[in-house]
Amino acid sequence: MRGPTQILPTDRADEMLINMGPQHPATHGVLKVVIGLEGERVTRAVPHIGFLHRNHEKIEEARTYPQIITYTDRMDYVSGLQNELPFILAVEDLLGVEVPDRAKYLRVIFFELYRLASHLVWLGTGMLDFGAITPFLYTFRDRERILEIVEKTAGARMLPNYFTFGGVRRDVHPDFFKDVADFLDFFEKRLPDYYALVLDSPVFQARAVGVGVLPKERAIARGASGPVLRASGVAYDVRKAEPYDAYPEIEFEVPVREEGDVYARFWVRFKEMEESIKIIRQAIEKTPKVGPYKGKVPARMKVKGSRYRAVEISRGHLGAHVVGDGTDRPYRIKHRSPSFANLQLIPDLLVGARFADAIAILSSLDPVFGEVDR
Amino acid sequence: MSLRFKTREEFDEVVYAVHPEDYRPLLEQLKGEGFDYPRNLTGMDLEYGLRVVVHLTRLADGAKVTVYTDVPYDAPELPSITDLWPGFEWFEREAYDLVGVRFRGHPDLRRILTEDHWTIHPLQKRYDTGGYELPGWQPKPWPEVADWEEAPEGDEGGEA
Amino acid sequence: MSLLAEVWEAVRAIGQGMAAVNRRVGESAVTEFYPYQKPEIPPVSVQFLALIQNEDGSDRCVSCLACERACPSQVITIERKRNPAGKGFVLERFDLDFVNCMHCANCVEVCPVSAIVTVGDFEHAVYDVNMLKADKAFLDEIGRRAQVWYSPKFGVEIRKPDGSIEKAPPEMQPGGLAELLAGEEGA
Amino acid sequence: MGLLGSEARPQNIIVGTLDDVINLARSRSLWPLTFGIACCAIEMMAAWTPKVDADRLGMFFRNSPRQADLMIISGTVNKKIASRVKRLYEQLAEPKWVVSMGACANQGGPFRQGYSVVEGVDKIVPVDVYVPGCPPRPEALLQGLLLLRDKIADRKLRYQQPRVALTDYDVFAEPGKDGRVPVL
Repeated sequence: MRGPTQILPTDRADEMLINMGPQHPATHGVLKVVIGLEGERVTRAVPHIGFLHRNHEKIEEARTYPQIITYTDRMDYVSGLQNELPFILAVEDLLGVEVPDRAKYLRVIFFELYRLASHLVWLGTGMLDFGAITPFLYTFRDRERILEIVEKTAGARMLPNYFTFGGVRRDVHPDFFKDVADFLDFFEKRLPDYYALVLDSPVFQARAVGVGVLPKERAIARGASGPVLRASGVAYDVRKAEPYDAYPEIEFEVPVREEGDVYARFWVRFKEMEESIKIIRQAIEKTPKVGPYKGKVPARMKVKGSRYRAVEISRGHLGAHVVGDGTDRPYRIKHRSPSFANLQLIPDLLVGARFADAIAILSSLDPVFGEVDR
Repeated sequence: MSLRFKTREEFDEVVYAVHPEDYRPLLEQLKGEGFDYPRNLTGMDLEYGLRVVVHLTRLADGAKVTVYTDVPYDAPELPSITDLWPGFEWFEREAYDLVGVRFRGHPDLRRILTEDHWTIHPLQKRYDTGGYELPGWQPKPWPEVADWEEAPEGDEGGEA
Repeated sequence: MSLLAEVWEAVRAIGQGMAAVNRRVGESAVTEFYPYQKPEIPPVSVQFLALIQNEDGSDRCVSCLACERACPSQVITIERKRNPAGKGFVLERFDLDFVNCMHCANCVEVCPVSAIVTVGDFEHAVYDVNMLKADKAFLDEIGRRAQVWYSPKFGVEIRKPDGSIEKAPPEMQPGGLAELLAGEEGA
Repeated sequence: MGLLGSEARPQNIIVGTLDDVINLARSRSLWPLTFGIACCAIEMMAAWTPKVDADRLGMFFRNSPRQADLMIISGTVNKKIASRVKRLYEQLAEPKWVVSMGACANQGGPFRQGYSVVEGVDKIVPVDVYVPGCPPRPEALLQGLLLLRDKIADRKLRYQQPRVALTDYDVFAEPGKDGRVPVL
């Protein structure tokens, strides 16, 4: 079964094949791309994934519903907590569970804190690919503060298993709201530095503007989502399109840019960080300081029916398709991961680009392999 | 010829249960109705056959549809829809790899997550979690399908 | 673009970056000198699990098997037998395969008597992986060493210097905010 | 030991001391390979950032296995990447050490019952230090690295292990063909 994108031994004298990955510092994990080069130009690019395939979907069929939440955490491990939500929302829909208001706002705060943390990791490691080390040191230092706040309440730094059916698992630490507000003030002062170091830097712009252009129609057809889609001029954000939790009551904008190049994707993520700050501020203001944090959930969960729910995580449209057969274990769970769809764009974006730009394009897609391979 | 399918409302989306022969014509029709964004494609094993579930949305107004169809074990073939939504290319490869549905006309139907030389489709129910065949596993009989042309009514969707 | 303009652009770019970096020169250092300076671990943080005993040295655990059933990674093994005198069960074996534990604290969440708790004891790297297979004596020892721990039923608890166990003040409790706010209003 | 080793000269104190010095030097300049696999990789990177800063222990990431002498297996090793892990280990410069970080690398962790996961990286390469956690916090990784330093510096525990751990089944084969009897 030989298809057009399958790699063949090269029969052309002027073409060279390069294996990038799975061990490569610029692939952000265990991606392998076979790149054909003609001088500096990429003639073909074939991505190979599956080096982190951990049989999430099979093993989750053998686990009860509360147990599965811990597994979903491990998909997009950079924005750990966010992955729990689509699965929880789907099961809540099937069971008809009501979520108290306070829990909805707490979920939004944590969700956006992890978006900040994830974008900081992306910014640091992405700039490493561009050859800049300073942003990496700065962003991880700021991320550390987010994780400290999260750990105080949720009990773990990266994969806290904090959301649960009907709300969140435990009440927040008394200092939580003050800590988050302090962090936002601190982070707002940091953002201009990142703008100066990255987005406004002529050195960065010289490498990013006009590189890896993704047309709007192609982005939609390929099922791209998140900042990659929005940088191509499509204002599709699951938080607006199918709102969940407390997002309907919160005002925020969806940053969109028309160019569709690497610079636009960086720009969108920068603006998303600013929007996240706004969202968290509003959520803190609106959260009831005291009240229930968890709704009533049946003690033995017997889920019947099928439901697909999606949320907008840092990388885009993350969905969970839960099929229950009336027992306490799901019949089938399918996780629709944003990076999986985004990585299909590799041949579209890389072919015709220069080899040095391939690294920049890959870092602007920002894949996380726990979620690509599952 | 009219298409053989049943529809029902489920939460905020319309669910189509479609005859496998009309799977592609129905999706072509939906594409014509403006469902442009590929949300998800799930392959699953029902212990009597394989099912493919397609989730689509229309970016303009946020309308959502779900389409599913069942194929038997001995002929797990469906026409590919990658030319309608190129975003399903890897999703179909994944469904082939993990569940074993073969998509006719797919440009590049190779294994994607497991290694190329593997022969099992590990998400089928005949295998245990570790990928070993369960002793004594037998497929269930194909369920009686009511007449396709009948008026839309809610059948049990998504369960075995 | 003329050469002069290009040179000016490069100088400006470098200057901009240097300025951004220089703004942080006066900031205090954040580095903790790990082996000499331990990180502050919040009480709810899941670093290790421990079995807590009552002040009189008896087990809190009633061997109800709730944690064994709740564990997603299936690392807890409990063996029990009927109590010959009276009702209930007697714990015979409590093994926790800490190698494969995924630190989700589901076991802590479901424990009806707060016997298994989370502690902030994270230094457990070993040369031999089998040393991480903890048995009851090991988990008890961790529990005896713990000064502060958390379980959802009793909240954060503190071991006082005289060995008595006491609930921590609301400033340390998750959900202590309600109590604190009520106290303010009352005052 | 080529400089001092001789048939005529008895094993004397000088050789031992030189050994100590060499071991000390080796233990203080461990250069790990940049090879992140899964969740633990993010915490591994965090260990080299300002808050924890493993740089002050003389450890610097190298991108090429030829320049590195330490491999931190930070994440789940599945059957597809197992052969690459083994190859990378073989490419490391001697003397070389392996730190297994997190539950998945130690023994498969929560995914160990799955069809595609290798139950512990020690089925493929010899492991010197196991760091438990899911994922371990950066300080926990640092404690593991300090433990490895002690192991290197201690002459009696000097690195002597088989290159490839022996298993009773084929780690790289697909389920059903690896010669293992399933436990049902």
